[in-house]
Amino acid sequence: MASRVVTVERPPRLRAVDTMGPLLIVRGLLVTARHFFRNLFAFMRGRRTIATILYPEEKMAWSPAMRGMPVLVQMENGKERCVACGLCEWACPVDCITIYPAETADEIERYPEIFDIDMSRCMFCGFCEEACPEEAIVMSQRVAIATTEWRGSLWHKRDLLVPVHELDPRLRYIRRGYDRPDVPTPAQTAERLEKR
Amino acid sequence: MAKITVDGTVIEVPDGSMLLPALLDHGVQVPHYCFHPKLSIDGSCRMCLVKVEGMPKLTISCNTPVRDGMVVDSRGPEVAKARQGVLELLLVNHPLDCPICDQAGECYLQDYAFEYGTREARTQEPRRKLLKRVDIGPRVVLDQERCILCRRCVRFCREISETAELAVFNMGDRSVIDTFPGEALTNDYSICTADICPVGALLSKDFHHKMRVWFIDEMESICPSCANGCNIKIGTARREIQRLLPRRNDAVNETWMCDYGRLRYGFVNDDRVRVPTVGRGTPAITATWDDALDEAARRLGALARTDGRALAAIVSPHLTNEELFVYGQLVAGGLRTAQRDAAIPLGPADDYLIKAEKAANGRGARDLGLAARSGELDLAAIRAGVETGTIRGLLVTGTDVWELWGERADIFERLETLVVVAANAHPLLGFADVVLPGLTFAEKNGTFTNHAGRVQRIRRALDPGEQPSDGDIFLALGRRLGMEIPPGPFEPAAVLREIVASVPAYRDVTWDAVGGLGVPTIEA
Amino acid sequence: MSDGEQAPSAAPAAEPAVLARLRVRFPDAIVGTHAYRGDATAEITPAALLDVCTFLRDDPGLRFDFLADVTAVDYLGSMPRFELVYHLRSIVQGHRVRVKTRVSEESPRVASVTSVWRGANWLERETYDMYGIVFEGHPDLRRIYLYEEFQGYPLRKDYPKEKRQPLVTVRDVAPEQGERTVAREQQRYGRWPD
Amino acid sequence: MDAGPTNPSLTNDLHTQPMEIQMGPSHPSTHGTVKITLKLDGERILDSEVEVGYLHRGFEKECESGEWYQAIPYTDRLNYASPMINNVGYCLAAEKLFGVEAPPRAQYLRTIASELSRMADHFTCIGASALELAALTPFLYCVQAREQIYDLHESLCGARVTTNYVRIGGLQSDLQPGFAELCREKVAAALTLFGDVDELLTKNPIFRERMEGTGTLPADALIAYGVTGPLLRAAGVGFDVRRAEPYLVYDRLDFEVPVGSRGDNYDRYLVRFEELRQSARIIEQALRDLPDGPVDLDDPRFRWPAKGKVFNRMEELIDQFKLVTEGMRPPAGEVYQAVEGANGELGFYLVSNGTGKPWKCRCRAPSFSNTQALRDMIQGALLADVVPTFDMVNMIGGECDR
Repeated sequence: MASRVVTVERPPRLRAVDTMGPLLIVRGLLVTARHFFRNLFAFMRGRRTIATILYPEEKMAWSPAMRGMPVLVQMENGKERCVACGLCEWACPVDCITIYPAETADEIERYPEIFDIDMSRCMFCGFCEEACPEEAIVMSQRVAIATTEWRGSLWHKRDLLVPVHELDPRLRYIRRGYDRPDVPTPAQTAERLEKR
Repeated sequence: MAKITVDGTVIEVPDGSMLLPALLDHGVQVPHYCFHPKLSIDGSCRMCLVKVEGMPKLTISCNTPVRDGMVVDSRGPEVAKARQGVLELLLVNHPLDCPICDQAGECYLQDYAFEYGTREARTQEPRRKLLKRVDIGPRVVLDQERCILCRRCVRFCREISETAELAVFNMGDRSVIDTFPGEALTNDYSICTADICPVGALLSKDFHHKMRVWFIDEMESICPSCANGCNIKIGTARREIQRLLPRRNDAVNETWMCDYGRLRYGFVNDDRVRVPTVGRGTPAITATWDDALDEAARRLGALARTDGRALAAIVSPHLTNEELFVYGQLVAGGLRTAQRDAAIPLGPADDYLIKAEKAANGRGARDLGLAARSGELDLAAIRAGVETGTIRGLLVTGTDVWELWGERADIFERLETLVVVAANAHPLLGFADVVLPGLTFAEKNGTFTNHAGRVQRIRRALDPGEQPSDGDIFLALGRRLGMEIPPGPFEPAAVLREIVASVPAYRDVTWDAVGGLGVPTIEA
Repeated sequence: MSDGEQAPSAAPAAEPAVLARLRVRFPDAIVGTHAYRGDATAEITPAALLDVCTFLRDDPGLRFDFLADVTAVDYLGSMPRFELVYHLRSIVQGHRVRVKTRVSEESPRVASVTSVWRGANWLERETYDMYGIVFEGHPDLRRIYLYEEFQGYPLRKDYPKEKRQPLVTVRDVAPEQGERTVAREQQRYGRWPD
Repeated sequence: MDAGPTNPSLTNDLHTQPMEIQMGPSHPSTHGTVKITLKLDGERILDSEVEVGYLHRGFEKECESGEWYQAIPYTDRLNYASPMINNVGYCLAAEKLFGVEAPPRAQYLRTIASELSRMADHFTCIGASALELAALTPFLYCVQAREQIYDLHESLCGARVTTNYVRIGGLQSDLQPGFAELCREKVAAALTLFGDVDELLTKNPIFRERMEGTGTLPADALIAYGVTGPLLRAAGVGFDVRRAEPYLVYDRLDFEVPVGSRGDNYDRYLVRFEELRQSARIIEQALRDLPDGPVDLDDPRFRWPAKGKVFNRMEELIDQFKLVTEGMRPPAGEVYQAVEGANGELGFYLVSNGTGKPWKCRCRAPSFSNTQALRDMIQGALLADVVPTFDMVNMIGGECDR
């Protein structure tokens, strides 16, 4: 075992000089002044180092992995990709999704007549996206879901549809993991089955 | 009895039976598609392959008779590999339809592929293209791509409904199920083909794209639509009935039910009366339960006090035995009249499951003495009494009397007092002085007695919330009419004990025993 | 990580030393043992709980000085219905054991182990709060999370998830409780002994 | 009336009454919702009662009503300051129950995630305690450092706090390219910021006066109360689940378990401080040793199949449907798995009856036992000692409640 128990070192007891007011102030000010000047010079050179941003004029730069609110993918023909299979509805731990399926005359015969997400319940866990067998519901980078009345937190299908090109970064991100592990060739599969 | 060894354990099975049902009866899981206990043996799916010692190859257990001393291996590596092979072949051409297929979740292809399959697809070739959404009948839709050609539906139409509309056409990998040219799947049991279809090839149009099965809660109950009393499962979700499915009971309905009964559940979901109303005229005035019950008791009580012959009661055969029993007490003790009869709707019948009495509990009403016996006023005589004016008040449960009396408004307008206990909006309610909302079969516990005298349980599948049951209404009316009824709610189990004590034919019935497949009453 | 692939009914021949020791010391109190997935587990009779726990803490070969967790499991439908689960750990010697005992629905009572481990106090209060199991000899058995007026025990399997509780308005102080409050208010304290 | 000096009513009148005051449930220093009822004689605490239970999350009940995988997001919210450790703890317990083990790469990534969360938790704890002792600047630095860690959380799983990262048999997703560099950079930035906090706090006499010698409880009393984590280690007991019962890859890594000598609040602060450095060391080693390979178990009985195959292959599509709707089915049995949470032993006790839903999912929350010892820690102390002691106990309401 490579872990060891080590007693931490305590700084020596306080001496009288340590409690002298001016010294204390200077020492503390040195730290804060360092931060101040570092931020100031960085600002003057155009590279801000302070952590706060000026929301809403500035937006945070999200990672591509960022999970915002779930939205529905809208295909080029304006229709949703969702076929109302109901897996997301079941996978959702907080039951915030409600789907009423219906039949259409299209080639894929089923579509969600009603697709509601109660954003006041949604906890952005992403299980809907993971469960979806059609890549039809994905976590977008939208986070502004505040409303002034509770009805506003119920998002209907028309509010949830987002054109597929706007979701490109997210789709690229989740597609990374699609072929985990690499799709085996038929020969590899045969070998695996033989081993079982 | 023959003794056979299965996976190392010895079991006893009846001589002459086939291996697969024997194994299934002993809880040995053997996957199978084409085998169905109520249909002839087909042997087409090759899913139930087992290894029998002494036989050169694996054999299908559904068509192998048991033999004393047989040694069977139902899950060894050889069997598992054969199953994987069968499943892989079945899935090679199966469309990627799970997301849009109603069967997903109760699909045997999914179940077996998950449990016994290879888990990994290795085909790259395009899938076979066949017809989808074939409209083969008024109540069933066919998807040929999903079909695995087990021919259960074909055998069902030949052997059970004896109409033989379906057949397999073409050969080899072009085989498809279809109806004979010019025919449609129109028999009265057609949705049963969707039930027995192990995949999503045949689907009920009523349930098509309606609800995913994994959201459905099922509750065992009895079909309310005719006197046969088919055993069913009520599937509910989102506080509504989504579908009715037959449940196996060899003494009543094998595993089938008719389309009429299966599709007749909309009255539970729609057009319900939820609040009591008082006064004729539209719209009637909604009232609180207490006010409505007071008003009903006042009106009925006034007539009961002056002249018992001025009152009559019409019994609904949709009530449970327990409700009928307290209703009978109310009529005799509270209304103090002997003028009552059951209003039983009639309809077409066949020689199999469909019975002419289109209500579940007409037999129960007769057994409990609530149908008119000879010498008493029957339904026609009550009608005559109303028309001549001798009968001035009616307590009606159910609304069937409206149709039975020819939908004649003038009869009901004549009445001084009409109190109706009904679950659904109906023209009859327009003539009622007091309407008391009732509950449907899906919202209450109790028992029905079918045409052959079998007492069977219905169970609450939907929660009616605060709404009182019909039994509570009768008890409340009885209390207001001066009957001595101890306080407390209507308890079906306790009432059934009273029935058992007072009706000789029911002496073997207990609440627990009736819970499974029902208990036959004893013929006098 | 998980070396114990044995089923719960593993033969006692393979049982860990802790269980063997318990079996020798309390032959009558042990209802069953298993080491499923490597977790040594002893099921004992409720009457012997306090003795077994004291032994486990004090025995020089075991030294279970640390009570990690007390909880209950509601096996609705089986008899007896509730199972109390104690997870013990020896900080000094580094091993773990799980002690379980069953109590019935009609009399969900068991001896409190607060006298053995002080930390059992809140854990037992929590179990009482969530399952309604009464720990006899507990110094202060009250609800810990929920308010006194709460009806039922929320983690029991027959408590519906969506159940609503009646609203509690003004807390009624029982007369004797009120008197106690008054008495407490009038109580005098001496000065802190500086 | 003869009112002499020995008149008892006069002494009674002159005698002060002990005062009962309530700190919380919304006192600024009680981060997390907790109420401490104090009985005071002047500034001295005669007695106190700690009341938890203001969150009522229904964690166990919710877990029992969902599939096994659906409990994972709920574990995020146990100790919301270190969500990854809860994810890891629950999934390790479930994997133990299922009898499977995640691939090595996932084990290393889980280790990294755990240590990142531990750093975030300690930043929160130290920052908040400085703030509550009226030192605002260290709090800002701590929060800024914590944001660096949250950036890494976001890169790993897409969420900053409600991570939902670990899965039974794997992880939600593999690393994004360039994570190792980002991680080193952000951890270094966080540690730099923390160096400033060190300068401001560790030798600051005001801070030391408040922390030193307060909240002390002997080690055996702490053990009897079930206290674990930095509180116990500050009292000199080298108990750390990572060392006592190594899980993940901790037995393959080189790290120190810091212990204190006196067990006062200052030691607790120092122990947390040192653990931060050790966490950074562990992360560095894990990044160095991180193997290639899959992060998910290739077994469709437990882990949802790869999406690419779900789209165009029948078998995998079926697996996806079965796993989502029926969930993975463990054998019937019970397991207890402990991990070292930021505040001590975080245990999960799972009972399965063989179905897709947990029969019981119990969380042994370190905060709960730690908070229990608070009463003894502040008994007889000054009112002002409550704040640093409570800060160092670091009660997190989310895991304290059920």
